[in-house]
Amino acid sequence: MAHVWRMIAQRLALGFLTLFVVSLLIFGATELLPGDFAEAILGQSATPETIAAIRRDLGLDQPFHTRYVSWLGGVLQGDFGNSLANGQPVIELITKRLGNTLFLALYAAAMAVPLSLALGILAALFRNSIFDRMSNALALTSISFPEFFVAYILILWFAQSGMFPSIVRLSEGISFGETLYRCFLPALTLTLVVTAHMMRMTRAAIINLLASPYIEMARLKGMSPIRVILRHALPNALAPIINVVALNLAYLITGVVVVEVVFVYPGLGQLMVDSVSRRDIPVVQAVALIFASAYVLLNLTADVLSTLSNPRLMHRR
Amino acid sequence: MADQNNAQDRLLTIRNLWIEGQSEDKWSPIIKGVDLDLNRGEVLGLIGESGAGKSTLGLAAMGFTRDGCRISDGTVEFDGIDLRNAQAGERRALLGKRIAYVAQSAAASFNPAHKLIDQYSEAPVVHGVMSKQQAETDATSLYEQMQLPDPGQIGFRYPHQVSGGQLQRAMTAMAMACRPDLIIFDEPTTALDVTTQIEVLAAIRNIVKEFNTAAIYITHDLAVVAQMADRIKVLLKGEEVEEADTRTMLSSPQEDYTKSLWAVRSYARAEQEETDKGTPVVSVRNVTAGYGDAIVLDDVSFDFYQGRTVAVVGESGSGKSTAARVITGLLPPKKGEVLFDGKVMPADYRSRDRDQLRQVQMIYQMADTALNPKLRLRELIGRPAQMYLGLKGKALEERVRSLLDLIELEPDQYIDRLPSELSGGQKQRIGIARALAAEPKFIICDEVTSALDQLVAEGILRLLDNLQSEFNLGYMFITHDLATVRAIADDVVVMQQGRVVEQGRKAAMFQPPHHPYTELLLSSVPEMDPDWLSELLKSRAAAG
Amino acid sequence: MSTLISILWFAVAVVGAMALGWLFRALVVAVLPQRRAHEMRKAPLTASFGILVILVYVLVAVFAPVIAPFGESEVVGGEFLPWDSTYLLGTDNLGRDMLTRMIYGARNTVGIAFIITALAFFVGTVLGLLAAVVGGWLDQGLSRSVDVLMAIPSLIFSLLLLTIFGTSVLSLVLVIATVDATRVFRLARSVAQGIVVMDYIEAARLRGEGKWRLITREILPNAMAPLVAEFGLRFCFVFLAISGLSFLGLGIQPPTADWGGMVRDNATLITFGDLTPFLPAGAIALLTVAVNFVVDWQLHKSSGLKE
Amino acid sequence: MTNSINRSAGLSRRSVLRGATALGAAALILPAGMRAASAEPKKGGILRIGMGHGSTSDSLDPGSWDNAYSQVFATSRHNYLTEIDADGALQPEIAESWEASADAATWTFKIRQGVTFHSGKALDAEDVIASINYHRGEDSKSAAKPIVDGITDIKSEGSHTVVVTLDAGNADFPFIMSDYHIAMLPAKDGAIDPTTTDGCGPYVVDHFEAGVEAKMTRNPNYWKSDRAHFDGIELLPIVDGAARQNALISGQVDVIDRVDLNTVHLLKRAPNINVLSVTGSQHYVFPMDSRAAPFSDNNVRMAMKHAIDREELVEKILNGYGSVGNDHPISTANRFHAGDAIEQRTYDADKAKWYLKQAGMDSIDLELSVSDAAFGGAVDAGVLMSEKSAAAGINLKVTREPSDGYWSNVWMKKPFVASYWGGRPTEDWMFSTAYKSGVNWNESFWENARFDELLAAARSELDNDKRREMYVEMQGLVRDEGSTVIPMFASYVMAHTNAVATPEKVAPNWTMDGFRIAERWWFA
Repeated sequence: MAHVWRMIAQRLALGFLTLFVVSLLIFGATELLPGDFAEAILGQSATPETIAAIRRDLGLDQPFHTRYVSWLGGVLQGDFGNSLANGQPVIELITKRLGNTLFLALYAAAMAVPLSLALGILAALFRNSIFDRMSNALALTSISFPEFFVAYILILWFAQSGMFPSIVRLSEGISFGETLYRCFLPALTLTLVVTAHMMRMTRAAIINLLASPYIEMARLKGMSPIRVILRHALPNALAPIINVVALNLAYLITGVVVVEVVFVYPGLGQLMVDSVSRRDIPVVQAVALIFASAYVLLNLTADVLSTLSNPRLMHRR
Repeated sequence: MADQNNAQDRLLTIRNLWIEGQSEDKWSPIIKGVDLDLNRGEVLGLIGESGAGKSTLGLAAMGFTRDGCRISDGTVEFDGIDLRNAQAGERRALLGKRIAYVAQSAAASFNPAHKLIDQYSEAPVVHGVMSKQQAETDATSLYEQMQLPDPGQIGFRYPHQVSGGQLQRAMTAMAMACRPDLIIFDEPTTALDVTTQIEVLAAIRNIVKEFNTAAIYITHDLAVVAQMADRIKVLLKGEEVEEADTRTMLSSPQEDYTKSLWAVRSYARAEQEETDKGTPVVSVRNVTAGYGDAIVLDDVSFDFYQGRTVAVVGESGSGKSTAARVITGLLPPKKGEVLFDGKVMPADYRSRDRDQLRQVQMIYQMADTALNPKLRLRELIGRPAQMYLGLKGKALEERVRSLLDLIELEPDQYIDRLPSELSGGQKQRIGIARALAAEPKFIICDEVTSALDQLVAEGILRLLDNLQSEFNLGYMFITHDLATVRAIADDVVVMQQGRVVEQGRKAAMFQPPHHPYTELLLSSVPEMDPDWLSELLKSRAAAG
Repeated sequence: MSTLISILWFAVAVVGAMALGWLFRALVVAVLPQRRAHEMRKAPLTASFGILVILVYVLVAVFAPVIAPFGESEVVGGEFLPWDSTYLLGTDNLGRDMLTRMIYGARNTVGIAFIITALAFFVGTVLGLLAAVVGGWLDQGLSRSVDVLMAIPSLIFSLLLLTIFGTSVLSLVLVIATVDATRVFRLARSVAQGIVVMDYIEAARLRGEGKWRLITREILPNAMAPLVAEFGLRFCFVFLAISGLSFLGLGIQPPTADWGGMVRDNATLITFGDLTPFLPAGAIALLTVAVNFVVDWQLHKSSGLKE
Repeated sequence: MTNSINRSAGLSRRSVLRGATALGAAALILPAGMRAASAEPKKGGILRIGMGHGSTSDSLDPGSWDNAYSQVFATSRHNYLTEIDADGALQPEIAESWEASADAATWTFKIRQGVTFHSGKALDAEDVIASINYHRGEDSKSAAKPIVDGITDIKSEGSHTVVVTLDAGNADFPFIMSDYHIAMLPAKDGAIDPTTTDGCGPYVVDHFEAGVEAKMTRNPNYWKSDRAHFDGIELLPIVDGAARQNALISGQVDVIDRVDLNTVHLLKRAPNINVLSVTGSQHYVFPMDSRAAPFSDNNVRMAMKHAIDREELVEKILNGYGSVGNDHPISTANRFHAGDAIEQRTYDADKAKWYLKQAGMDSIDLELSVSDAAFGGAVDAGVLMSEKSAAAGINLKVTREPSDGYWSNVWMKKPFVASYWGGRPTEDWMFSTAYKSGVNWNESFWENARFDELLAAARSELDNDKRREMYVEMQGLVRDEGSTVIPMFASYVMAHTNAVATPEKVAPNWTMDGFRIAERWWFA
């Protein structure tokens, strides 16, 4: 296990480096965007005096590096600053939305991961059959439809009849079951969007192994096809599957802006896009860091799980 | 030996079996009308070159064909059950329970994801023979019988934590788990070192005897089959050549093909006169090398001369290949140096000039991985000539053609082929041609024949021999096979655990007294005598 | 009942597609010289259908001005006209002929997507292979940079870059290609790492071959299979990226017909059960499926798995 | 999404800027099939409003209300000194009455007695002064700063009288005081707290989360007894057009604004849904930079004006929800609209060609920079214009600019762009905002001595006939010599379920009944 801990430590250190560079990049990019918060908030109604007043008030008149360093200084002390737009602490703004985003991501993952694993395994089991080709074609079709389009189709089918709500309103104090019900359509949309990728990888990873001598051995031991796949192929195909699942989970957390817009879901993506257009840099930075951390952590988790799933790496000679 | 005609003891009957394989989109026969009978408790040796259909036949005895193959005619009857027409479920109920299989490479055939004991108990539990608990207890006793170290614990290791020889024994134990009536052994010792091979052979022989299990033992090594089988069947290109009981077959083979197989072992080239050897073309001087902190080569020195072959012998892990990597510059040594024509060569190949790179060439063990599968022979062979000798256009084409002539491949037919369109022996010849194309003085041959059938290997050895005389080449010949050493070497270096334990002229090496390790190596080479293994085990037991 | 009818139509479509594939294969086998025809005869129906579809798309794209009944952005009638004999697929919200837009869309969307994917693969593959071959600091540097780029959600990243650099086709191509190249880099690098340990690479190194030749002649041909497979999916993701950016108002410039943008422009119609947006979306989906059918076939061929 | 957000933000920024005091004296057009809503208002029910605006960065600060969501939300919880009614007439609200000095430079407002804030605090002159002062001064960060800049002094006379002194006479000052920024907030120590939700308006805020929802209940102490009929309001930002429509169709909201014009004909077919459209002074324009070639030549401008099919734009971009423009910014709702006195300009490729020839050209390549940030459908409008102008030898290349940053980087920077105006209730106001030489928002940089002369004269002219003459001449000048293409006037299009009842007249000055839906509408 020691080497696993060492790997985790190493990767975390690298992760922090990545986060630092990401923050610098995002800060620089928002700097390059035309206009700043003062101009964005005032539009053309801005008189030079009001712009100057806002800039002075928020310290936007400081040079780039000064603002970055002071922002970084704050972050290192756990202070992400206040939103330029409404003055609230960034942490407060983000906490609830992060929860919502994670909830939706987990909800979608809870449907998508078992579904895509099952479909991938079945497709591998009945490879080249009608089932395999059809599920493959359907999966490809579903990923080639843009997310908002998938969402609209689901709304047409499930929301207009009143079966499920077309916009998500998460009020205080509603039950968990009610929350699941209200979030069903966005979660289903995301499920459709990510399932195909995971399913194809699962299928490919398993089929990739089927020519191995140990699979032939298992068959020669009289094991049934399903047992051959589940017990003999799957454990060895875990690493690539875990990786693609992690990648898709990262996507579910960071890439769902469009779904959030269509279902009016109060998540981080919407906050990020709004803040970019307002040049609300502290919020942009914080959300970007959350996204980047999610990516780094999920990658790390995937690597750790791959390692744990591989006896060669876990049990050295 | 069992009576062949005693129908009550008959376990397996194969009649007029035809198996077809799919290549491109055509079906072509692999097994052509073979009959096979096997009685309870009997061991049948199946022998032939690769491509003869040994494995296909062995698997067919289980009613199993690999993907892309199909049984097109004939019957396979196991203990009264028609395996060819049996339902999949019915056949599965037999596999692993009454018919078991031991594969060539245990390392590849054990599932890397599960512990040995779990894989052992899988068949008994799934087939309902015994509970998991019972299976684990049973495994311990079988492991013990297979003389595995620490039989109580070894099952709880993963395959990669166990050595190749031990794995092969564990696999045999796994095959025995349900006490099957029939085991198919598919070249179970081919991938092992000679010294390890002995132990595995002995273990297999014991256990088969103990449980009176019938077996089909597939191999290309005559000496091995001589130790294991009651009867031997010789296959050639999917057809039976002849079949007889072991002693008869060994002493008086009837068919020309069988005789030629038997004759391979007799090849040995003429002993070269020890002339004035002059400056060594390559010298290894006091080299210590290794990876990271591990020392793989420990203060090693030896010389190579033009026109002579030095065989470097030892088991895997003895440092043979590491020495080759030091010479080529892939692994700069920690201490010591490599001289070429008396001058020190840069330790790292990246610092060597083009001529230094050209003079030392290498031929690899696995031609499959040594030839870029996407390049045609024209480029594979032509590239060194183009690079080093600056040949272009017509001249280059001429050169490639003459090289193909040299390695006895028809240029018109082969020049535009891909490696995948060649047989194993032909691939190895391409490796040789590629080395020759650089017009080197010195070639490293790293186990160049160990992946080949004996007849093919012999052809390669003869070719290398001829080329050496023609171009006055110096060879470093790395091998673990003493028969090959006997065939081709002028001088021998014996290595063990990174040190040279003995070196000298071949004639001297094969004469006692030996270094004990050399003795062990020499005595472990199987001989064609059916009693050899028993004698050897007896004498070793007596000695120690 | 309507479900039954949908299933029936789906079955008819599948059977029709397979029949087309079969016809096409028979035709190609008859027309091509022996050696090529041999390859084709072995192609599964799905693959031959895929090739047919791709071929049709390419032809449509190349001959768009000849085939299209009207000009690309020509306003020919009222908005949202139904399908009739003049406007085979009706008209769009500005009264432009839908069929014409679809045909030109093939040219623009497929063309741009192809350029983007090709560029991403060129850059990603070269850098990925270089990282694997050279190793050391170069590898570390490139890999860490890619990590950083991948840690920023691609949609947000594209949004930032496109806002900074403007939405010309050139910057669209460059930005999406950059984002995509990071994914290709990772794949190419990991594939190449499996190849650089092969003996023939060692042999080439010992021969003194330069890096460029190592990459182009020795490694690349052997890394093609997984890269081609990825190409199939990436190609599809580029369509999605373009249409996602259209959602943000940053896609391909009007009045250029582009399927992603057409889906976006007409998407709201779907909520009224109007099937118009299915035309461009279906065109994208069909091409994706076709490309991946062919890719699957190629992969299967190179995997050597015989089933 | 960004574009929609920006579209809204863009619209609102512009409103902040130029439409800030756009008080519509515009006509209400009831679409065909609309029943006359006449039933007596009933109390009760919770109105759920789906707005096509609203973002997570919305704030409570009155200086930053820049989109319709913030504006409707503000109007639902606050009152103003004055109110514009559905007919465009000025009505008292917190100011009971007002009077001006002779030079119209000093205004005295009588503050209504007995008005209390939600917190219970009674409203007096101090609150009014603090609320106005918040937008004034050197350090003001308010978007409304330009419109209160003319105030030189503001003071109370007693607890319920406020006296405002201006730097120059302005007869429209009470109009300005109805601007949505200048809400009456409670003062503490002479200053308002810009983060409070406390107001004296019809609804009390229970819960507000920016970009998610606002929930309000009726202010039990509201001083207007005949207003605020709902028990509560739920205000939801639903920026995606399709999502908004679906929410309405599936009954998750009762009213939506910004109906997608592409599909409005389909929405109309839905049972229980009424589409409501009001046309006012909102118009879409394409200013050309008159300072530089080729637009410095009026022939080129005239060629462009003739090369546009206005009917088609109204038909296809507005889906009929609007009316054609005649290249001047005065709407039919204005008092001195030229009417038949000036011929309606129509698409005429030959005439355009003729003008081009006058300019010495057979054809011309122009670039039009557009974005849906200018107005929804601007990109499509550009495409349509480009299609039609080709016949006149004008090759119009339409460039879609990023929505983000459109107003800072494209508008008044590129030579030919798309833009929009909320309109002004008076001709003088409109002209002097955007067409007078050298003013800040003269987006085409057009200068015309005669026009400036007329503008000054008309302001002081008392004879209505003469004024009409002058304003008609000015409309003609802008139409024939001006540098702005004004092809269409756009309606505000909303939709609601049958359960919702509206007053007979819905105000056209802003969307959602002049932002006052919460206090003016009721459940049938």
